[in-house]
Amino acid sequence: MFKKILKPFARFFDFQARTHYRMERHSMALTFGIIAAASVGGIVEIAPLFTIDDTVEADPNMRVYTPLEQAGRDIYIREGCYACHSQMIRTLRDEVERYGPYSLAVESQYDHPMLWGSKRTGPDLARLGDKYSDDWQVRHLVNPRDLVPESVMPQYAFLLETLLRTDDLSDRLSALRAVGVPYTDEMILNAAYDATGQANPDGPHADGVTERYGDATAVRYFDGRSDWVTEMDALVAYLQILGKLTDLPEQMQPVAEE
Amino acid sequence: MTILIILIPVTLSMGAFGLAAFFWSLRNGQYEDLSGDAERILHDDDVPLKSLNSTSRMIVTKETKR
Amino acid sequence: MVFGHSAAEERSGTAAGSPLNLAQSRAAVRVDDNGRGRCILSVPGIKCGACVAKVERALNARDDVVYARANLTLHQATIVLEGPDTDPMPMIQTLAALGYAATPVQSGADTAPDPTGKGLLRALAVAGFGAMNIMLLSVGVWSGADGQTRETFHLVSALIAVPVVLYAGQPFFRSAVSALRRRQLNMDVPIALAVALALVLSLFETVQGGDHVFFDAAVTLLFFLLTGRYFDHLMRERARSAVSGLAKLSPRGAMLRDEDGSLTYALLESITPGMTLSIAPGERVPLDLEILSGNSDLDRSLVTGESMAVAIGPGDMIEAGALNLTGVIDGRVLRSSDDSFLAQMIRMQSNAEAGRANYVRIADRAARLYAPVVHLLALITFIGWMLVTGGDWQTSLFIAISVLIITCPCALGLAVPVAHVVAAGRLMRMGVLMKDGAALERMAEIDHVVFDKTGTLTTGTPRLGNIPDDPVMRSGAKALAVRSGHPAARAIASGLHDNPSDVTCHTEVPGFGVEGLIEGRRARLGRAEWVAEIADVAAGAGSPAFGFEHCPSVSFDLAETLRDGAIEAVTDMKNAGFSVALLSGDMEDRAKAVATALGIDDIHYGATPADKIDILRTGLRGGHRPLMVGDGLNDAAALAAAHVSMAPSTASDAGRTAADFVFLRDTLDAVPDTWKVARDTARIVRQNFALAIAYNCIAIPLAVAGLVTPLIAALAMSGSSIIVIGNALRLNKAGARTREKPASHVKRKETPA
Amino acid sequence: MMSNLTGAERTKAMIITGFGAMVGLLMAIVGHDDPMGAHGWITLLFFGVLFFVVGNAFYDPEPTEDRAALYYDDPTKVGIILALLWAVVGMSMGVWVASQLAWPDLRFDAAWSSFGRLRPVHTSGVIFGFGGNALIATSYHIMQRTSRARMPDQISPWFVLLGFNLFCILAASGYIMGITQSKEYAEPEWYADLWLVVVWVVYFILYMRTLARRNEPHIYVANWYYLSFILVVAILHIVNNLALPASLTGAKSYSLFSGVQDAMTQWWYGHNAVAFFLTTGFLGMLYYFLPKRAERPIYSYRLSILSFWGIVFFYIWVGSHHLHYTALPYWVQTLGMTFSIMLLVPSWASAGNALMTLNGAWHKVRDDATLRFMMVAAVFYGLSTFEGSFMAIRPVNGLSHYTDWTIGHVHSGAMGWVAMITFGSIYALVPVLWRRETMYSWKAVEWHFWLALTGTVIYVFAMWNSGIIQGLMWRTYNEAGTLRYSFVDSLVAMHPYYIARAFGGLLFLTGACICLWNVVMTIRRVPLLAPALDYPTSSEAMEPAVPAAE
Repeated sequence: MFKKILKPFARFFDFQARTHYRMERHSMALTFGIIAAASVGGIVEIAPLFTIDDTVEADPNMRVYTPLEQAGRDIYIREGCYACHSQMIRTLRDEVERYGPYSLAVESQYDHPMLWGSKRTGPDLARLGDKYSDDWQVRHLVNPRDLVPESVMPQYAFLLETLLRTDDLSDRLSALRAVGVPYTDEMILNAAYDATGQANPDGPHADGVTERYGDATAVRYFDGRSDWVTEMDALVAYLQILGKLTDLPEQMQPVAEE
Repeated sequence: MTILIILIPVTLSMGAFGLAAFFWSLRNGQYEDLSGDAERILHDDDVPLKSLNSTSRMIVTKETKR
Repeated sequence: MVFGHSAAEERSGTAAGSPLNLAQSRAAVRVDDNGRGRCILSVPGIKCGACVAKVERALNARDDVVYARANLTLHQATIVLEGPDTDPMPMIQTLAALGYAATPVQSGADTAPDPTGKGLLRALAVAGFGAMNIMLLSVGVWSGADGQTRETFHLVSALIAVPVVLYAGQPFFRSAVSALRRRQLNMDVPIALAVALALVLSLFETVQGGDHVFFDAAVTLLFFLLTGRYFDHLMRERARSAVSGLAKLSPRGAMLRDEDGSLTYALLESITPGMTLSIAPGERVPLDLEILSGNSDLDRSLVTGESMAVAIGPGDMIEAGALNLTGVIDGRVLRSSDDSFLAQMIRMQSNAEAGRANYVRIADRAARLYAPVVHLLALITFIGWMLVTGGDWQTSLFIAISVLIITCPCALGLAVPVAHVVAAGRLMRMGVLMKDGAALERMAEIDHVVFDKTGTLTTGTPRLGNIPDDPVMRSGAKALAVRSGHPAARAIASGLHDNPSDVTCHTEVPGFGVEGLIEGRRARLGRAEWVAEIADVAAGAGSPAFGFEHCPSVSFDLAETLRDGAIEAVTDMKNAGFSVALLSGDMEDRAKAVATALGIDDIHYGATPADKIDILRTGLRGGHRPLMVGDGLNDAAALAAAHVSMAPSTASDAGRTAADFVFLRDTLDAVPDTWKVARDTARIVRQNFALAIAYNCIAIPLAVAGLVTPLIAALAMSGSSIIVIGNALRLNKAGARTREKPASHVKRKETPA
Repeated sequence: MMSNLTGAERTKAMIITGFGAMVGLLMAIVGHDDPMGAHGWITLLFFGVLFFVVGNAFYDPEPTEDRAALYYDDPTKVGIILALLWAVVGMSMGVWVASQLAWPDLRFDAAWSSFGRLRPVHTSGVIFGFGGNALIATSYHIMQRTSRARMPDQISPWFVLLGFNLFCILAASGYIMGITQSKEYAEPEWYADLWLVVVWVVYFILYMRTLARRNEPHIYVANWYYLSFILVVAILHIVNNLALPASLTGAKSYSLFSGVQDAMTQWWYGHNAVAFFLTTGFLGMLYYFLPKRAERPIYSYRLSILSFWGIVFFYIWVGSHHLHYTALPYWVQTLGMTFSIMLLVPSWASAGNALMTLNGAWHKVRDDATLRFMMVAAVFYGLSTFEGSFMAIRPVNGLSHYTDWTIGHVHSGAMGWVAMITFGSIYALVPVLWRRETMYSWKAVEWHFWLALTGTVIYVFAMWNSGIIQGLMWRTYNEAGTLRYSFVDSLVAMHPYYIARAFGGLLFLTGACICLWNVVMTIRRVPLLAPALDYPTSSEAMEPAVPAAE
């Protein structure tokens, strides 16, 4: 009975055995067949399916960094702050209670690269924005131990004396746009002005900042000095915007795990 | 996770490359005399073997392959 | 002459200068594509890395060697020679000078590495790759990837799984199809069915965007089962190569004497009846011959089991397989190699083996019961769910397939081979090689042990039974004895501990003995009749005798030596409740003497090979399952006919090939040890079946109830596989309890000079 | 060293170094108002010096004897010295930054000396400078020996070795100047990354060419490990460093990936770098030098091959265990966790295999500090892979992540495994390489061993303690149900451990300095080994584990 049922298949198996034998002799061909099946399949078939990114929450109100903030972020990167400070509040109860609502993927959507960090020698900074005054931030950066005697953070007094370089900000913004941050032509064109304007509320370029980046954008003498736009301005501006690019986390009030 | 578009194929092709390397090594007779191969490094003179043209070496390899 | 060497080494030792081996070695050189010669030498002495280095260094240092490489696993050296005509003989001499006996290996079937193993390994690698990557994606899906990510992952899994299953599943599909064609069920049928259905259903689900796919389960299942199959194969292959390695030293050609008296080498296949062969001392007789000229002594122990050498002369008929000991003989070929005594024995053996081929391995026996039950269950589940859900064939099929997958016989496919591999490893460490897993299963079932006598219970080399009182006679006899290679002379030489007298002008008369001048007096050691020509030999005195000219002679009594551990082995087996029998082709008194020494009551003596088979068959028909332990060519058929068989490594080629187990150590306690391992293994296998049944009792109701998701199926499957493997590995630990003796074949017995 | 190069090769070397110097000058000019300009000058200086060195010896006598009769060991020798120099630099930086955490004023108030800038100098200096040079040097040695063939040419080994060191110099000097991508263990900027790609491709080709020339049909397992290291590191490096420079005249670039995608890529890179830089390469070292030194073959050669394929297949997606409880999708975290646990199997197979190789040679381990380095390395490999799998479990990671426990884990791997096996290999290699009878001082090796072991143990225990205390303090609640400790409280509690850590590191650094001194003295003072046999043999096989004279 079996024989009858299998008869049509027997021929198939014979054929298969024969071709396979040939394949066997060219097993490199077989290997490449598998590679092709696996990787071509991977590339061709997956790509169109990922048009919707289901992991990053959508937030149309998410704003980009202003040139001054981006410059501050670059200084944060330059000084290697990521080595001691994380910017990622985990979904654990104690972290939420200590630092605020846990971090959402959308919040670092425009972070090239992300600065989630891997070590907390100092506290997490994901929700640092507006937690302390500009003045506190500046004094803390100049000498952390003036404000927190136990601190082991390095002093960054030289930032207050170093002028912020603004001439390359247009390049930086356009590079960022190329990798996916939605800066407009106008923003890129006026990057240098906006940087000085944001740190100089009484200067000629202050209005442009709120025009392009929204009325809520903080325009202040971040470093307390009105004469120069220093790297301290940029860094403090960045620190004060941390966690403030979107209010989605506060709206969602995520509940942490135990 | 858009990044998977890149990482999955990269990872898969790395794995497939490994598989290909394994197949090659199998065909090449790499696993014919494992105990001898483990011992061999212990007894080498610290000079290269007299230079052979690759054909004669291939003969020995091929022979184990068949 | 060095005493005490194994026959193999002795042959290659004498090989160095013999013309026969020169031609033989020439014939072993093959021309490669580059016009160079390539030659493979079997060098049993390569046993460590230092040997490898020494051999390679010595060979590579020669100008006529292009490249040499030693293989430690196969105990071979491959040499690429300068030209096709380069004589490999100097290489053999080079190696001999280093202390390595080497013989050429005819390149051919026995050197081909095993393609099945490579195929399995490839399938295993593909399945491993697929399982790894699909598992990766599946873990993603199980731990919450949903929506399009999940669909994509399913798609990628499908793209990997389909080629992987088609490629790696073939061993099972083929086996299942061929079983079905024979209208049988083996364990590959449910496996093939489960894998194929799981793949098809998963593809269907993927296309439909469904929640559950079984790609991971299908591929992982293949991976596990292939592991089992590969192990099984590896074990068999290892034993095969070890046995064939042992067999590699037997002659494949012989020296033809042409009409003009010159000698040429010819392969056995090309020799026809009527041709004349010349056999040098130390050579094995390759074909059945009628002796034309020359006298010699012949060791026929491999043929008849008779340990004493016999004298032969012109007109005698001799059988292939006998060992020529003392003189050069020329003989006319009686039968071609296909019809020789050797060939007849081998045919008899393969006929005897046919009975054993019907043995069904335990896993397949289980599968015969298991497969219909599982298939029926799946069918019932399908029908049941069709009724319950009112015709939702998709859900019903899904559940039916989960039943198939979760009941897939991992325990059969993986646990049994793993147990056997572990057991084989343990046996290997004890110096016992095993042919395949089936042998181990059969070994566990024995109820009866049959021993051959010569070469099995006894060592086959005689021992001196009496020592003459007269020191002059002792010294004289020893002096002549050391000058002969005859087994009796060796026994006398090693049995006498006096300093040999000085001998001048000694000659060995093939078939008779040794003669020489001791302190100016003529003396003879040899056959009593021959010694009587010069000395006064008492009437009826046995051989061999020794005597000075015109003086009274002494005769020596040669007794057989029991193999080490023979008494313990027999006692152990008796204590284990087995009846023990002795089955010998030898004379009654000798058989009885040995049986009495060992306490064996059941004695069959004077048995021809056919008698031996008959005795065993009668036992088998009576429902007995005898273990046969034997070594000679005359035992080969009996070894094949018995339920399971063992042979010492010193056995004839045919004996080693016919036996299920070959023990490399000299002591006979390998027999009870092997049986104990087999018994332990059988116990572990039974436990694994019990575990598998217990697991199925829990899993099947869940599967039938439709509660099994792919995650649970994969976990349960892997879990059960790991548990049974773990259980099988206990066998290794259990091994610590029994004595594990290293194979003593490495160090040969001391060589009294 | 130049005496091994022919005239044609010297010309080739001058062309390459000359071209490099030109590129350096170009970078210096276009980047004159950017830190990149400084890197241009460094490149110019680097190639200029080499150009001068080659040019100076241009007319020296050319090699006369048959070079092919010997292995090409000059680059290996230089590589070993460079590795040790980087060890001293990298570990000094480590001790310094560790001290800064205990005594923050030790930074001396300069911009370049802050913890954030020096830490990558330490990590890159040790991982790439010390580890990378050691890997390149030993790979040259091993690939030639196991292939029984000389390297195919004289230029590319130098190109790889010196090119890699230029990359290290650019990296370290860049961090001090503030040139960094802020991607952990991948901090160097785009031009340095591009340069490394070039170097690495040449390295891969060199390795393949040597293997293709091999006079030994079998490819020893160490080569597989090294090859996977070279190949996978190339892929990881390229994918993770995909970035767009803000301008071609400046150092700054922006990663192609952002946020959660970047985090995934970064740790896909990060953990695979652990696998293929800090594991497989060093396993290659272990699988050659351990059996060599113990004079016993690997316990199970089959297992070493099997665990190779296991590691290759298992390590792939382990990286996401660095991102537990973060914004990374939950299932990706679980994936990372699952595979991290499964990874334990091939890892322990390797560690067990190494230790079983020593089983039966324990007397040698007792007498020979070199072998002891290797044994301790295998033990720490086993320990830290177990710890790694354990820490990848989500709840455990909840406690350990962001704390010093991670640092302790990394250092038990880096000091206990990577550095120990490297030092062991160096001590085994140096006498062979320079054909000396023994090391200059066996007592110094002994001292180094105990300093290194003590240092590691102090360091690791300090970090385990501080990490667990930190993690527990952060999540301790008082009766009122509010957090009990402020962040600063936990920082204060760390102080004694930070001092202990710096001390442990100092011991380890001292050991490394002793090693450098011992190697230099071996080269300068120990007499050449007279070849006693008619063929040169590996000297170490003849050498007693501890010379009787000591």
